[in-house]
Amino acid sequence: MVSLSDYLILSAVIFCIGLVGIFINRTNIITLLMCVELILVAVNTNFIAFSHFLGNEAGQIFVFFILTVAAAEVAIGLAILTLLFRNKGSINVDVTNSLKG
Amino acid sequence: MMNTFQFDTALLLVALPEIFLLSSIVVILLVDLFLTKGFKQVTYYLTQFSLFITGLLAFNLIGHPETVIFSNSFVLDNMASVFKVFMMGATMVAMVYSRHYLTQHSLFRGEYFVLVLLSVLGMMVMVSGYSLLTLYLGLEILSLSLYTLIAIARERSGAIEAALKYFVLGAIASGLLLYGMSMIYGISGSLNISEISAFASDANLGSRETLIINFGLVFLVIGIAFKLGAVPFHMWVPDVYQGSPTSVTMFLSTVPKIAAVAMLVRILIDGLGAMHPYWSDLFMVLALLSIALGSVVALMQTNIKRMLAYSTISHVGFIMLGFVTGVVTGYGAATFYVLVYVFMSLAAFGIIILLNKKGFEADQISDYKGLSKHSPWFALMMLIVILSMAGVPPMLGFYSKFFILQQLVSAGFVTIAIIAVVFAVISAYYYLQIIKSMYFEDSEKEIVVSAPMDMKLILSINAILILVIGLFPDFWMKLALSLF
Amino acid sequence: MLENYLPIMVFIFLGIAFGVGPMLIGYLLGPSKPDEEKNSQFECGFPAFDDSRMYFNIRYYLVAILFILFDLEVAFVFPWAVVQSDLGWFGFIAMSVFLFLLVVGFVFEWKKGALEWE
Amino acid sequence: MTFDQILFYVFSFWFIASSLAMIFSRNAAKAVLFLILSFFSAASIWILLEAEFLAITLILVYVGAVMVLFLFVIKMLNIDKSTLRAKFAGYLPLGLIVAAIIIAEMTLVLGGNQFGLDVVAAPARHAADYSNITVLAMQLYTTYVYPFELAAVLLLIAIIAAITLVHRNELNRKKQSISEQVNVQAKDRVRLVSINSPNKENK
Repeated sequence: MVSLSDYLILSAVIFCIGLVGIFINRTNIITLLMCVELILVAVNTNFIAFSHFLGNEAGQIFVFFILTVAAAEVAIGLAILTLLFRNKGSINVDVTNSLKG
Repeated sequence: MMNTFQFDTALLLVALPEIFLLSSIVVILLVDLFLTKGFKQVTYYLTQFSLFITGLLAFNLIGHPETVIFSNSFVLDNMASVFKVFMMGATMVAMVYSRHYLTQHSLFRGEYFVLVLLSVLGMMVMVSGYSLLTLYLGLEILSLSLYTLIAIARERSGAIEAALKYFVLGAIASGLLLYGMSMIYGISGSLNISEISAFASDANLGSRETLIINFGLVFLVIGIAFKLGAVPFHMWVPDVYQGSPTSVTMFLSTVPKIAAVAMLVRILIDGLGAMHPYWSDLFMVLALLSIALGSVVALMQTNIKRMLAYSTISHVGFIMLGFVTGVVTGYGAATFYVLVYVFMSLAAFGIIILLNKKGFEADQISDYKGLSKHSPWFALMMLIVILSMAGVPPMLGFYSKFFILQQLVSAGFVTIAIIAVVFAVISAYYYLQIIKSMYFEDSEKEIVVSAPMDMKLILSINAILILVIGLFPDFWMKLALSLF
Repeated sequence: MLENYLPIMVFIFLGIAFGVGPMLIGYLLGPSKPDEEKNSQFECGFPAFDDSRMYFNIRYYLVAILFILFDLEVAFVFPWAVVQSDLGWFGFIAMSVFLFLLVVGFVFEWKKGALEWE
Repeated sequence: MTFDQILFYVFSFWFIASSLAMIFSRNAAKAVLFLILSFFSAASIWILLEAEFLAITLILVYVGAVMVLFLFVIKMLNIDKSTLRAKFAGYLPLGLIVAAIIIAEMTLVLGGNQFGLDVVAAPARHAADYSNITVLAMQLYTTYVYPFELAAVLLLIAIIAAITLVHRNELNRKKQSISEQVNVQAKDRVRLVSINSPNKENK
């Protein structure tokens, strides 16, 4: 049988892949958003695994809401991205710099 | 399948402020759609009216016995009611100031007010959230409205960039927060704050459970620190503050801080209060870093919005120090601090907005040169606000810092208190810079205050109250203490 | 429980076989004698004018976003439809409030002209 | 190895492999396709965990709509070709080292000692007539009615935001006004003018 820890380690690995993706794709906002999606899928897998092994549906309900929120969030994020493109003609922004002092 | 679900409609009265606010949002949204060009001000007055009524309804619920409804996902206690009343008041003041800014920069749109109301609704949900799910949903309602509010100035690429930065870092923070929540859920088996609290404060908690809770706590604390803007998760704060339209900066630097503190209290104190020894160390490091970096980097700023951003970071550090103490009076001091901070910050941004004209943002410190000659009254108001932010004695800002330090010392964190004082003194220097340019430097250009009467009046009251309440801080301190 | 997914697995394998099989047969059995002229692109005798990937107009984006939001709405209605007879009036009212809020959103987008097709 | 385990490892392999391919992909459009593969593997894992409704929602909403929106934006903004990976290589080693350390630590915390089968026993599989969607729905509209309504508020915000940000109220846009077309009458369109032709006399 597959143990709970197998699922949790799988989602931890995916979570870290998402974080690394954010780290190395700092200037490419589209990929950055996809990495955030990856993190959320990892979190969701966590919740579902716990929910399954605890025999309690609260986790699955939470996942349903996370899916909703994340989809709405992406819609707004991409809308902001298109605005940026309209204004600047490119979407090349480093979102993590704070070097301006 | 048997439906054993029971729902008592009478208990809905407890959520009356939220229900009223949501209904008025719907009405305002629809009314604004059918208003013709000349009557757009109606939206503004309706917004103020519904905020006022919501505030009254929330005020009415102060002293109501603690009630939990919606299957343990909504709590009404004194903290929730008092925070809601303060949030309504602060939003009303912020809207008075915003109107001037929006008309000056042709950003006056009905959606602006609707989105502000929606974000206020999200904050109310957070303040009353009693399960991880509702806290998360409230946070997202708040964040999505704020992203949109920043980007509403869609011709300014600075604002769009700020919105995008806020969005991406906010989304990452939510991801981290959720990972922490999933761990807490996984080990305690519940999303509910009271059940998590019962689980965590169980005396027979095994080492396995403690390990997993601590593991989740790290992510929760990082997520909360991100949202509060504490160092080293502060990188969004200066850019967002600078890039956003000033009226949005004012709003997002004030009212959401109350909600963030409420969320912190719900998760880390109501829920995981038993784990205080584990998270307070993390908090202490974050708080000291915030105070240090906020105070030092602010010295180098020439843009006043950016300077206020760093000053916010150091204020956040002080607020977090209040939670490090681990005693109820310390939490009370932190709550008092956040309310005072909101009050001061509103006034500071109010004065920036007051000087705004079409095509003039008044966001450089050099724009304040010679303010005392052109408008002595508002220079005096600014002086009060600045002195209060620096923590000079008779002002409100002094007492908020003083209470935090007092609690720290009595809880035995003397070294921490001394470090905080040192940086507070350093930070006084950059506040003095503004005073110097207002009073002792001359400007080449005339500063004209063109704001409407209501804004001037509210702003003056706001600033004078900082001085007056500072003379009698005990009542407010007692109020803050009574919330825990 | 996983036994219940047997038909789906059979279906997947059949689908793959249908898709890959003919291509494989064509590749293995068909004669293949490529030369330069056969491999060159043609568009009425000219080389291609531009990239075959077209760029969409930004205007359609709003429609795509609104589609997602109403897609999510439907995701909430599905489970309700399964159990609505068990839920009784309470479920009905809960769903009415939910739909009412989205109808308000719909009125908003209609009146704003976001559904206008030029 | 049981059949469950084989499935778990197969899907996990695809999940991890496609996620890695996504973050290292230099082409945004390909990254989206890899992410779709990740979502499919995730959905398969969720089905192993008996969360069928969520698995299908993930496919329908995410693969069916959200990923399409991503592709849409990539096509619209012309960014699938402009690779922005100038600093890519510089960050990579540091990122990988940090990630390896974090994964190792997380594996220690989440490993068999805390969540192994002997600590958390695997629950019995549900019977064939178990309906995941019914179980969730019975809770979603009763116990979780408050979050459910909040979700409606969230969708409302998203609608308002999308229109506020993207929609342009161009005054001079050419649009069809059907009522105007229907109400039109001959006298609005045709004007009969008598013209004295100067050429008449020369005929």
